[in-house]
Amino acid sequence: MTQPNKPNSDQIFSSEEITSEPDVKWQDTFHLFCANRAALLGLTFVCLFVLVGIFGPIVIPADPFEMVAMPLMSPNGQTLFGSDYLGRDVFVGIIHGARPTMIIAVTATLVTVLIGITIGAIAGFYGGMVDNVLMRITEFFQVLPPLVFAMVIVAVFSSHIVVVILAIAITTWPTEARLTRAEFLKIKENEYVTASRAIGDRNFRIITKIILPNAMPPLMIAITLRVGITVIYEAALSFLGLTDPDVITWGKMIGQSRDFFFEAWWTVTFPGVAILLVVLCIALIGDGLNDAFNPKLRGR
Amino acid sequence: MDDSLETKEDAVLRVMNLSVDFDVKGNNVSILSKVNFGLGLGETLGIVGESGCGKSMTALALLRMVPSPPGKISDGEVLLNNLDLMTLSQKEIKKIRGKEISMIFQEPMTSLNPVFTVGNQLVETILEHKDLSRADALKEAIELLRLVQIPAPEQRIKEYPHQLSGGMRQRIMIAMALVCEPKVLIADEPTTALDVTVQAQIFDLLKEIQAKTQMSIILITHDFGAITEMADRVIVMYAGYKVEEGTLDEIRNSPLHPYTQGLLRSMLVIKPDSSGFKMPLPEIPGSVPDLLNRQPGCPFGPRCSQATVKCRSMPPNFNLGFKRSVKCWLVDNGRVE
Amino acid sequence: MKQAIFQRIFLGIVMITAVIILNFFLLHAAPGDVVDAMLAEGGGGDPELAARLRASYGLDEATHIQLIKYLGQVFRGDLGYSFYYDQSVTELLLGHLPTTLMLTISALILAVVFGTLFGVYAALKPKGIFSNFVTVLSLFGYATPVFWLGMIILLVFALYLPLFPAFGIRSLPEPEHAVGRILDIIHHLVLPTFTLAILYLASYSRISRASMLDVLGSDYIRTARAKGLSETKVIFKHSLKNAAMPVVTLAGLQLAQVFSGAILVETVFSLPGVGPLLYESIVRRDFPVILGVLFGAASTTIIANIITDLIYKYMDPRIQSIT
Amino acid sequence: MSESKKKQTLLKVDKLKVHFELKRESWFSDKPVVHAVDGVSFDINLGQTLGLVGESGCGKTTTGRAILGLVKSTEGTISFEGTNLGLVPPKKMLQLRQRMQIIFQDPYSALNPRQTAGDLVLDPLLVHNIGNSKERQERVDELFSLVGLQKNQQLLYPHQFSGGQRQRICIARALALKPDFIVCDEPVSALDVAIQAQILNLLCKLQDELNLTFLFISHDLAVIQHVCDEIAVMYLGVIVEKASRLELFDNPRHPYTRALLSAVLSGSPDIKVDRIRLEGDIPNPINKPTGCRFRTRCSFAKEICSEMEPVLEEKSVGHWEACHFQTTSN
Repeated sequence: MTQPNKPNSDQIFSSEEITSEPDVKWQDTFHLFCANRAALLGLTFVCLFVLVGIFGPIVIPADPFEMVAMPLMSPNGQTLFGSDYLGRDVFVGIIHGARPTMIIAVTATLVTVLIGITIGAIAGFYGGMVDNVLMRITEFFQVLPPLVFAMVIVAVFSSHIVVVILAIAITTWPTEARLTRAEFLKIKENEYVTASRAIGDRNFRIITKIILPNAMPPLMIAITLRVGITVIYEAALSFLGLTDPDVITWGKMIGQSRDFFFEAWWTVTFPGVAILLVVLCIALIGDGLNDAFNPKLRGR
Repeated sequence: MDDSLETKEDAVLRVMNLSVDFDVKGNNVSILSKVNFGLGLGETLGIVGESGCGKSMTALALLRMVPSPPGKISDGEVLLNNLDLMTLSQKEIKKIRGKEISMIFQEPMTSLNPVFTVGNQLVETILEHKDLSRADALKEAIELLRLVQIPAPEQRIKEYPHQLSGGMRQRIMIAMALVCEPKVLIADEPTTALDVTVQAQIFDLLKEIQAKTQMSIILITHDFGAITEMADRVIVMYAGYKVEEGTLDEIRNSPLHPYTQGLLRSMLVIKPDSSGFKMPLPEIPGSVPDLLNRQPGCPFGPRCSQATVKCRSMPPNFNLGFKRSVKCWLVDNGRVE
Repeated sequence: MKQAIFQRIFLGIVMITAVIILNFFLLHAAPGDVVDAMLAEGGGGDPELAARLRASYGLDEATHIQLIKYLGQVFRGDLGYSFYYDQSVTELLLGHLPTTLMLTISALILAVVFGTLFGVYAALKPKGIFSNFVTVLSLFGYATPVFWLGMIILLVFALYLPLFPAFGIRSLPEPEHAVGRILDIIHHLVLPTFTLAILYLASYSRISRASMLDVLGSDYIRTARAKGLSETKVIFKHSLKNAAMPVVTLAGLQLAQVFSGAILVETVFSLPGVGPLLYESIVRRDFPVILGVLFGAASTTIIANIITDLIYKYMDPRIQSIT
Repeated sequence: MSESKKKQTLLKVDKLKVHFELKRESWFSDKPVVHAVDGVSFDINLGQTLGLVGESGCGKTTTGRAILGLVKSTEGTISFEGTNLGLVPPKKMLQLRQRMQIIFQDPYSALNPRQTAGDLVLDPLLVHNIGNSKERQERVDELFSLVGLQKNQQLLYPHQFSGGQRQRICIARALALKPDFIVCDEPVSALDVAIQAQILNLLCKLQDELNLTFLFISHDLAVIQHVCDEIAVMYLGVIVEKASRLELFDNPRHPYTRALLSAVLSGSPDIKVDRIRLEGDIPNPINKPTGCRFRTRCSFAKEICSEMEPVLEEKSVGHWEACHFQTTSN
């Protein structure tokens, strides 16, 4: 690694300073992540779910809305996870529900993060009046209970998938905005930001090239975790019957069986376990990222 | 062994073979290696060295406060009036802390708990060690603040740390350390975070209190100026080793270890004749060694202009007289071994 | 200080006004209006009647005048009228909000108190079993949908182990004594509160563990130890308060989210809170009620936020202003 | 430096004021204003070093940053080679900016941890679009050897360097655009003694070779004495004394300068000046004292000191002082 400045005696020893700072290179982070077994397991499972989402409906082309069995049949050879109150196959429903769940979760997360990071970055970087106004707006969106607000939006406009995605994004971006702002405020204090201004760098380049990469670690963790939260959020809206009635999702399967679950536990348990598993695996990835970015804080 | 001469004196504190190891990524790293010294009554011992040389770790190890994990005290004795602190139970060592040996730290900003008033933190210390009523403790706290020359102590005692200046906070820390009139005060870079004019005030205060109470002080610093100001005796540390020990005059006027010599030469002082303007300063090349990959032999070897083949093996401490020792092969010409 | 509180309250009022304005525009963005909804309830009607009704509601006036009128109305406490329930929205809300608030607040308090304690205890032995338990708990707390957890808990504790009532907030017939009635309500609230609390408890315990570990490594804890303080004092006096602060902050910020969770829990447990009211109104497209719920929920959050800010101010003397 | 060279003023700062408005406690209270720099004037000649010395909070760092436009100045003018920087159009400003650079105190926070050493030094060239990629790489190589770093270190990240080496990277970056004027903001105070000497030697060498002009900011009088031609002592946002190096150390006038000198822990016992010990702390720059700012800690303070603020006047040739009295014997 580093050679010392050139000691004038014969070079008997190598001399370096002990580096106590976390490794900051992306490659190091990647290696640390790969060394984390739980995180890799999570990643594998999430990939598996994505594959199910993509190929599941092709492999098992059965219509999830079709009534294939007697209503409320317990799990058996014909219907693996039993049937619901209309005699629809729960297993087929879970396979077919994976795709819309993932599409909504990923796109809604992207929109959320895009809004959140932009507003947070602008507020944190410029400070002063800009920050003040943006933060008041953020606060305003934060006092509206997200689910209630989303329900209202869906009720007022429509339950079209685009509306649902926007409703999720509009109600949840403040968390990302606050996080980004906090990171920007912290990083802005570093003299390397002042140094960039001293060499005449423009604000846009400072925000995107200097500050954002340094703010990335916590943001990447937050984005990962946001995907999981969105899965649950979407499930809650579906559970309440507020999403597109023509699309089957796990939350909707639970919601529709609400009045029957004392008689047929399988109708809510299996879709719930599907949600739980996916989100748990995402959480494991988030944890793995956290450990990889902050090796010193492992296990917090 | 090397410090046999120490036993002659009636030292308040004697430290023998104190060693601290750290566990860094599964490797055992020696942060402090077999440090010996004694501290006399009413004496000020300065420990000086660059960052990472183990001087602060020495202070923490004396009171068994090495952060663990990853650190641990692997060897050594610390005798406080012939009582070995290393063998005490947790409960017993707590009675020593703050009572027999007190500490003040570098950062008065963060060393006080931000959510309690100054008075609260002082009173709690008094109550911990003395059997007093809360009202008496409060009275004593005010007295202590007066002792450390804080104006209007009755007012200040109700304030929170963030309402005070750095100098004030360090005075509060000193007051807290003085609660039980300790025999030893360990001051770990007490003025580094303060302005020069305030630094001078704090040193004056410490000297004044020392004159009154005959307390012994261990002053840990990277600043040789502070050492000159305060210390009677000096220990120079490098990479976890004590490389030289002597009285202030000995160290300043006839340093024997090449590291001490280099340190003193490269140090800038105000010259009364303003000479040496922009003249190249003598440098110590390179930087401090990586403790993770220690090489055998003298740790200063790679930066030493006088290093020889012999320096590939570790030099012992050569005792050159009463409390005067150097850890360098260069002094090995027929003297005491 | 007084001025700061005053300012905080003023900001709160501004926020509430903003919520009303939002409501107004949502109302206008909805396809059709109150009159359409009303007539739909009655099975359609003739355009003349519709126009008359619109005029009586002031719906034929310019938007900004309508807005001003609407603002005035809401500030007088009039949130409109629900045709489906045949009751004023304000009364409806006053009837349903208390249950939701009781659920939200008790769950939040449980989560904060036990979350902090769990986290602090875990931080004392960061490599211990309990610390691992906190990690696992927080993972599950993050990944479990609250409505599904409610159903599973119902299956276990009401169906298979019938320890608690499954639905509603009161037994029928009600116990005679007042004390009995209160105990009965508590009995009904145990499962829903627990369901809601456990998820937040999980995340708070993780946060408080992290902040406790930070605090334990700080300089002032080193000072406290160097003073010879007992470990109990070091932990319970010097660390706990500092470690709890991030949890309190987060609880304040998450209030609206917990409120959302409460709505789902109520739906599962059939509690007569805001949740079922909102759900029913959405099905009936009863807009005055829908927007009334949004308004009620937002205002309670705003008020609660002011209170958390004051608590925070009390806990941390460093916070000079509470803007 | 030598007298034979034509003394040409490179930078002229006139009555510079920088006030920061803090967040007010509530809407009903006044905005607290920090008078960080409160009317500071000085000139720096080409190839010379002006030292700015004072304790924390005296405004020396803010002065340095205001000159480079990194903080907004409230009042006053800054002229570079006779051009008033306040009146320069933005395009021209970008060119001027190349000629004025800064080196920071903390080499740990002054380097972006996610850029390699080579990229950090390359950045200024990219921003100003200088040369093609080959020329730029040559320039970076040249800069690395100039500050005593090796070429193969360009691929390393800042955390892989020691403090001294990091400061060398900072210097290389500051030199990339071939500046004439550099603000050295406490460049050695975060470094160990042995490393301080390395960096000071490097700075002196570079100044000689490249004919640089320095504004050297430090709280350490020994460092100031070693590198500065002229010295200005600041206290609470104003200059209280200004003189040549020899004059200031031989013949300090202002009570604050003398207190500062005597407070320095000298390291050698030969100088035992009669110590002036200051009482108390530096007052808060939000509520600075009326009249003379130093009066609250000055043992010579009289009534007039609280009524009138003394102006900086030339008390003897080339020796400026802001005090109502003649407090020294000579």
